Amino acid sequence: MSKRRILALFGDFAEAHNAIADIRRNEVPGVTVDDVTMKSPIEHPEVEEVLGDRPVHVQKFTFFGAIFGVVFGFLFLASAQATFLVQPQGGKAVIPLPSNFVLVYEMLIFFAVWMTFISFLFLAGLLKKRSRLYSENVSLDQVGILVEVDEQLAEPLKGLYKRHKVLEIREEVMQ
Amino acid sequence: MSLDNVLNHWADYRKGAEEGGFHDPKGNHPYEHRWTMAINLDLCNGCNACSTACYAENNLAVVGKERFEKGQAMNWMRIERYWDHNAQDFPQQGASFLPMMCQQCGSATCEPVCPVAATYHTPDGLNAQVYNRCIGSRYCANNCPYRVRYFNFYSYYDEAWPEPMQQQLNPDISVRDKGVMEKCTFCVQRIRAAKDKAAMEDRAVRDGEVMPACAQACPTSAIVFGDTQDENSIISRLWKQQQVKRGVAHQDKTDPDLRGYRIFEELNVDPSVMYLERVREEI
Amino acid sequence: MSINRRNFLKMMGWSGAGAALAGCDMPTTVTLEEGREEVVSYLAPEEYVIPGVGVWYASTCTQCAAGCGIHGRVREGRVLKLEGNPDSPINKGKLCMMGQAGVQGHYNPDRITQPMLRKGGDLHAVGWDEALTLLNEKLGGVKDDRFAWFTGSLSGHQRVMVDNHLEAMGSRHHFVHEVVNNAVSRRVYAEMFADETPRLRIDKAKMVLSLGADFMGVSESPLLYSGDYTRFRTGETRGLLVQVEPKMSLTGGSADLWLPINPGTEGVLALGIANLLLNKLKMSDAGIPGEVRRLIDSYDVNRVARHTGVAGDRIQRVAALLQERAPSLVLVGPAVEGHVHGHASVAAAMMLNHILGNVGKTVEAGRRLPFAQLQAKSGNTADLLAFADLAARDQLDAVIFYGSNPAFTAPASLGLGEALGHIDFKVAIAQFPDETAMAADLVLPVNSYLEDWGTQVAAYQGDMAALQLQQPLMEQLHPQTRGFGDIVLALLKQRRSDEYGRFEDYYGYLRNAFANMPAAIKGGASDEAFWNAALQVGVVDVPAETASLHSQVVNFADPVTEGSGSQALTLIPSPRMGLWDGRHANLPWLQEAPDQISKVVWDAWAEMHPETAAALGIGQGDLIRISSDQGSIEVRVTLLKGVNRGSIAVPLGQGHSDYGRYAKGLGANPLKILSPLVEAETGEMAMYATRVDAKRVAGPDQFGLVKMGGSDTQAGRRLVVTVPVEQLKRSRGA
Amino acid sequence: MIVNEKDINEQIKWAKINTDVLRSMDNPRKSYWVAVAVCLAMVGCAALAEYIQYTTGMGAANLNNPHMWDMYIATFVFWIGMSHSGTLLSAILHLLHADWRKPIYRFAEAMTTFSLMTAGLFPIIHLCRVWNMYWVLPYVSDRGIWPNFRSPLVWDAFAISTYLSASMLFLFIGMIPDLAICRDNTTGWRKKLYTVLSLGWEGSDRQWRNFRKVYLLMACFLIPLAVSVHSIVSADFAMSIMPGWHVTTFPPYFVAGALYSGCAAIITLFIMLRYFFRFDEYMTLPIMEKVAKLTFAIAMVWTYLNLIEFASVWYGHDMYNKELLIAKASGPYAWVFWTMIVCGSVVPFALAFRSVRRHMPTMFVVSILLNLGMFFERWMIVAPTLSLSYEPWQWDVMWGSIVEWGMVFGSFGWFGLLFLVFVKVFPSVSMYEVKEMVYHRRKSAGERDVLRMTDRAKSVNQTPSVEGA
Repeated sequence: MSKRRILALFGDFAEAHNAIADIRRNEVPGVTVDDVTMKSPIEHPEVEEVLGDRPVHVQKFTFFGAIFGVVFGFLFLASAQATFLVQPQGGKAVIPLPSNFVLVYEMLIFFAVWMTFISFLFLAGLLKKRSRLYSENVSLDQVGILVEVDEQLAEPLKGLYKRHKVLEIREEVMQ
Repeated sequence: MSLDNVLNHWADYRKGAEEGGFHDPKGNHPYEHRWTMAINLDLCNGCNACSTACYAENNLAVVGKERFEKGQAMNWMRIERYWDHNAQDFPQQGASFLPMMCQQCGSATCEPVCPVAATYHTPDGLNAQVYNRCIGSRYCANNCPYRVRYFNFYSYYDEAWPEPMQQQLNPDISVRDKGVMEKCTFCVQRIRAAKDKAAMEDRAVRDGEVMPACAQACPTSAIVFGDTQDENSIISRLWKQQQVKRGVAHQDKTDPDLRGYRIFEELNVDPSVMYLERVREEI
Repeated sequence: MSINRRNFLKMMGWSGAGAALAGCDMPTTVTLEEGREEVVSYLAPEEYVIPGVGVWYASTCTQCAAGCGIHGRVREGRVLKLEGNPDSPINKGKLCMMGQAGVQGHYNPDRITQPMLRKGGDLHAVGWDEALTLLNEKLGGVKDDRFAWFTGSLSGHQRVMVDNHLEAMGSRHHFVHEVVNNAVSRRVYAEMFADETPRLRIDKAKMVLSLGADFMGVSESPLLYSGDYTRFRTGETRGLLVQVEPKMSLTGGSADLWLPINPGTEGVLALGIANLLLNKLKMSDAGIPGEVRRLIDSYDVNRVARHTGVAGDRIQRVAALLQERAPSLVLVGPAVEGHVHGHASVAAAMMLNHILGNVGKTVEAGRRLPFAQLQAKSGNTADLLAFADLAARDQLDAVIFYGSNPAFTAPASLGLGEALGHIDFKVAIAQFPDETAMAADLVLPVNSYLEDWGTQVAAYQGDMAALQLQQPLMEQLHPQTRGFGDIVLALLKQRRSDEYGRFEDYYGYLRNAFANMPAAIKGGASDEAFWNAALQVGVVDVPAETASLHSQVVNFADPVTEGSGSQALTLIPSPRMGLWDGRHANLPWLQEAPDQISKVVWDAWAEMHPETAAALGIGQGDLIRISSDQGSIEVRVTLLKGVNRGSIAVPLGQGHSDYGRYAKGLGANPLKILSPLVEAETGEMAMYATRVDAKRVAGPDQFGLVKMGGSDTQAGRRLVVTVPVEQLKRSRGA
Repeated sequence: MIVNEKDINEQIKWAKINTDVLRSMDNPRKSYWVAVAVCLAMVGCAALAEYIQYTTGMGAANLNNPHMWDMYIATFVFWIGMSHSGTLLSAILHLLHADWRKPIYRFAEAMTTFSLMTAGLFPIIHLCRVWNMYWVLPYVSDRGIWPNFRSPLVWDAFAISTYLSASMLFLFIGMIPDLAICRDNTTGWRKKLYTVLSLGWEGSDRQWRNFRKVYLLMACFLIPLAVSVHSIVSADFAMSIMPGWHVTTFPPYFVAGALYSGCAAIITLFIMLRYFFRFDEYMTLPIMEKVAKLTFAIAMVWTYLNLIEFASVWYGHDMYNKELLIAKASGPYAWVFWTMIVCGSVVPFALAFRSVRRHMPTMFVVSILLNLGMFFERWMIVAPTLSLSYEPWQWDVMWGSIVEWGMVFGSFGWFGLLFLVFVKVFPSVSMYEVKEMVYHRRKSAGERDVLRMTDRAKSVNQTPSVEGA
């Protein structure tokens, strides 16, 4: 049986908040809050809370990047200096720690920052085509709630939205 | 080999001159030679022979009046002339002449700052300057307390040696192009020649076998040059006799009357040139 | 692993493909063609220095008349570097800046490479045949005394050739001209010591009183004296040098006591010291003629102090020291000779040596070659005057100039330029287009001394009498130039083919001359061996003959000066080690080497005492006009305390109107404005007697006066530390 | 007047925010093209100068033996310094939750990036063998040759490249939501461009959550980075043994100076944008006041560090340093030195006056003066030490040639050019953050009505439009 994806746009952030809260309270049986994706023009943590605890993992990659920067940085510098036979010490391989600290510090930040960025691209689900249900208003001043439900659940859901002064509802049928 | 080096040397910090500079505890890296110089300021009469000999030996460019005025002259060996002694109203004791060239410091300030290691410490204890490696950041010259590094602010090879003057150029060393730092090398090409000769004859380099152009020309023999690794060389005897030690920031002599001293040694750069104080008789 | 060549290559090998590649761009030394290299080195400069095998040839330096022995490093057929010849008794392996710069004269871009003939006003290149035929026919038409040679100092077989040519021409006129000379002193030496060139043993003296004698700079043998000076300073008791002169010379810079003195009063000072020695310090006046004794007595300290401007107590101290530090030595320099009464002043000074009993101790008999004809003919200025006079009176038809540049050195007062006009045929045997050559009718390009054969005999021999060989260090640089000997030989062949026809060239002539040397000199060696030895060593030790010195004081005039003219200052045209009398102004190394005392470079300048300058409203770097009764020059001023207050010093050497790219149009030539004063006894030019005025013309300008050095004081740094001699004595003990 | 006015009109409609900012980006006026032309001309000067220098050598810049460095390094330090303000505003204030930064941090960050791109040119220009520049980078070479990792110049290379990439990323990430807005409101090539750049942002909660964390992390890294960068730049001098360079307080001194000149530059650009783009509603006087106060505080820190440096030199009684200090104040460079003191330490007191802070023309002049002072400060750091060092024989005073100054002059054109391009291609005010600002402010003000951000009142029982099927 076919599924339906429904995008409801709210002008009033509180109503949107309540609507999600209702879904959370399972007022429409079968639709759980985990199916809900909220789209909004700004970041407002306190509104998102209602979606429940959705973890973020970027920092792990950042941490990895930083560690990599330190380890790789030091090994790279050390081996470079050790093989650099004509160091300003005249043929003696020397690994001057003080300057390595400085350089390793920079490399730490360098790799950490890049890892953060790259991981962000994937974890935030960027670099993808937008769903056809996307509405410009979301980038302007409206909050959108996107849910994917079975055919028969669509109506009750819309009813719920209407109770919360929904501005506009878009939906698409999925095979 | 890289790994080998890392494992063997990763703990070798930069050795200060006080530890023998280039030397390390394992004794892996003793200096092969330690070329040093002594200049007796009581004999120097500032006649410029050394400086001109240096021009002849080392392919130094003549820059001309305007560039000389701008301070772009290339005199590796320059004779400084100072007037002040006991504030006489006329220079009662003559002039104070100071032949100043690269002091080949044991812990040279120019070396660590070069971004590409174009200047480094050779196993002979010299500050080598690698013209080809130099990219012209000029940091070394900024960090030289003696201001004895000279930069090729222009290309001179066509202006300074008009046909047929370029035939005089010394083929043992290059003519530096613009953008390269250069300085006194203690006539490294002569050192090289002597070492090769010695190697061919399978013997050590003899004292006095190497003689830089300035020392060879000096009409009053004010400049003595030699290898202090060689215990019996004139130069090492001279340093010992003057009780001047390497690798210290100030000398404590049992005999304070000895005239040997090193310029700016309090900066702990450990120069390889010892000057003997100028003597004057008060009458 | 330490980094020597082996390890280095090992490392290369280890770095795999790199090494293979490295093979093709292994760093190489510079090639002359491009003059630089492009490859990236292995950061080990020594590693790619592949010294070529240089060959060293002995020869003799002719940059000044001292005749130092040189070794030329020759590689790939080119002479690269000159060093002193350790076997030379004069410079003993050392070489001064002028000697070093010899190669630049040889490779100079402005050399004359073609015979040139004056056709319709200006010079045009001609072939040698044309030149020589013309020369011969011109000389053919000249009657005996109307022909003359005009040369610089000349010695050895070149001199013999010239003399023979004069003889062949039946002329007596050989003018030998040098601006830097000691003709007056030679006269006095001859009179008082019976030896024109006594060996003055600075090294044996415990104290040297130098009256303007720049013996380490501009003197008859700078390097010989420099060697002496080293021993003088480093001997058992460090010698004491007192320098008295109107302008600090190179030697003055090393004095223990430097005293400025009013120009021309050195003789007075000498008399004053004599007075003290005889009357106060009770030294014997044996051998001093009565008049002289009276003259001495008339100069008490106060009078002397008034004349000389040297403080009385100073004079007394110096006198006392002279007595105490025996043996001492009193020297004189051109500044003493170059006055109307120069002879008297020099005599007075030499008298001190007599009184102090230095003769025989520090004044030794000079060594001389047994062959009079090889002796050096030392130049002077009297010959210049005589020549100018003859020329002006139209007494000369043909003159050959060589090794001297009268057109540059002659004062304007001589009117030489106009006088030369009277000479129908002027031949210049020249290496460079100097002023004289440019004024000549025929210019013959001569080899540089590094590509020519010859023998040199130093006028002032060292510890042995040496005949020094001058040999070509390389092939001729320019095909069209010829050796001086060859040119004269060609002339002689015309006149005395019977005698000289057999010599193919000057080389042949020299070989023959050496072959004919007495066995005593050859030491039993075969001609071949003897010649080769000479070539190898460059010096032939000839058993010397020495005059037997006697020490007698001759009568001399009262050397007191009366300031002549209204002018305020005395002009000191000071020659300098470097450009000398101007003959080296075309050598860039010497132009770029700053003056040893004033540190001014690339220009002529005037040195004034700050107070004198201030009084005239003149400041550092100002452009001033210096005018004598003979004209004026404009130079920039540098203030210097090493100048007597009443004097203004202008170095010689600059102010060339020709002489190639490096010399032309730089500075001014003080010789031009000299007053026509003549030394009374010898007829030499009184070069140091001209009175001048100085007037400010313009203020400083950036490229006006180029002076080296950002600070004249050490600003509290411990750069040059001066210690009292007592400390030296103490440390000697240790 | 003690009225606590609002940083921004909280009742502003979000649609208006979008339109205002988007308006600033399209169809440039004539004045814009004039500005671009001027900047191009300046860059042209620099290009010409570089050509001359490249062909003749560093002598063209009048550099000489004691003065191996001069304006190039001074200007380099100047631009590096200017780059610190962006980081300061966005990162530090972000962590401090100072939301008044939101309307103005975007162009500040852009300034950071562009002044870095300008600064980066100078080490290259000042190399005489530019073509071998890459030898400073640690690349693997068959000859076993590496850069000298002990040289502060190599540290510079590391630090600047890190800082440049980090600040660019920071700028870009912060811009993504706005790029999405642009995407939704433009057509043609802009639409294509923004579609690519916005990386398919659709404001879903997942994106926002990651975004928030990433932005925080970046901020945390950028602050120490910025500090380290300028400390390392100061190491170029502090690591040497030259009097006047070998100074322990240099790292903080440089950082303070950097923030100082950065803030001054922000004020300048603030005023220009406010004027040209009529951003009065976003770049408001209260915000300007806050920036001005910040600047004043930093100016005082800088002055203090200056003074303790002088003091330590004076009482430390090291001959070389002392004579250098005296020479700075009395020697040929005196006029530069005193201009620096006046502009850097005296002029900022003007910022203490409310009337000054609120009078844009005056503020403009003041900000220019401050930057002049900071430029001279860099000059005074580099030149006198070289003129007057240990070796008296080599003492010399040198004034740069037209070539050198042409290059310095051109660098401003280059910076201006980059900035001009930026303001027309990217939103120079952060739209979404201004929205957040007003949203949160009104919320915290406790209005019930707060949460209605749209003015479109639509009937509820209207039949919804249905797509798909």
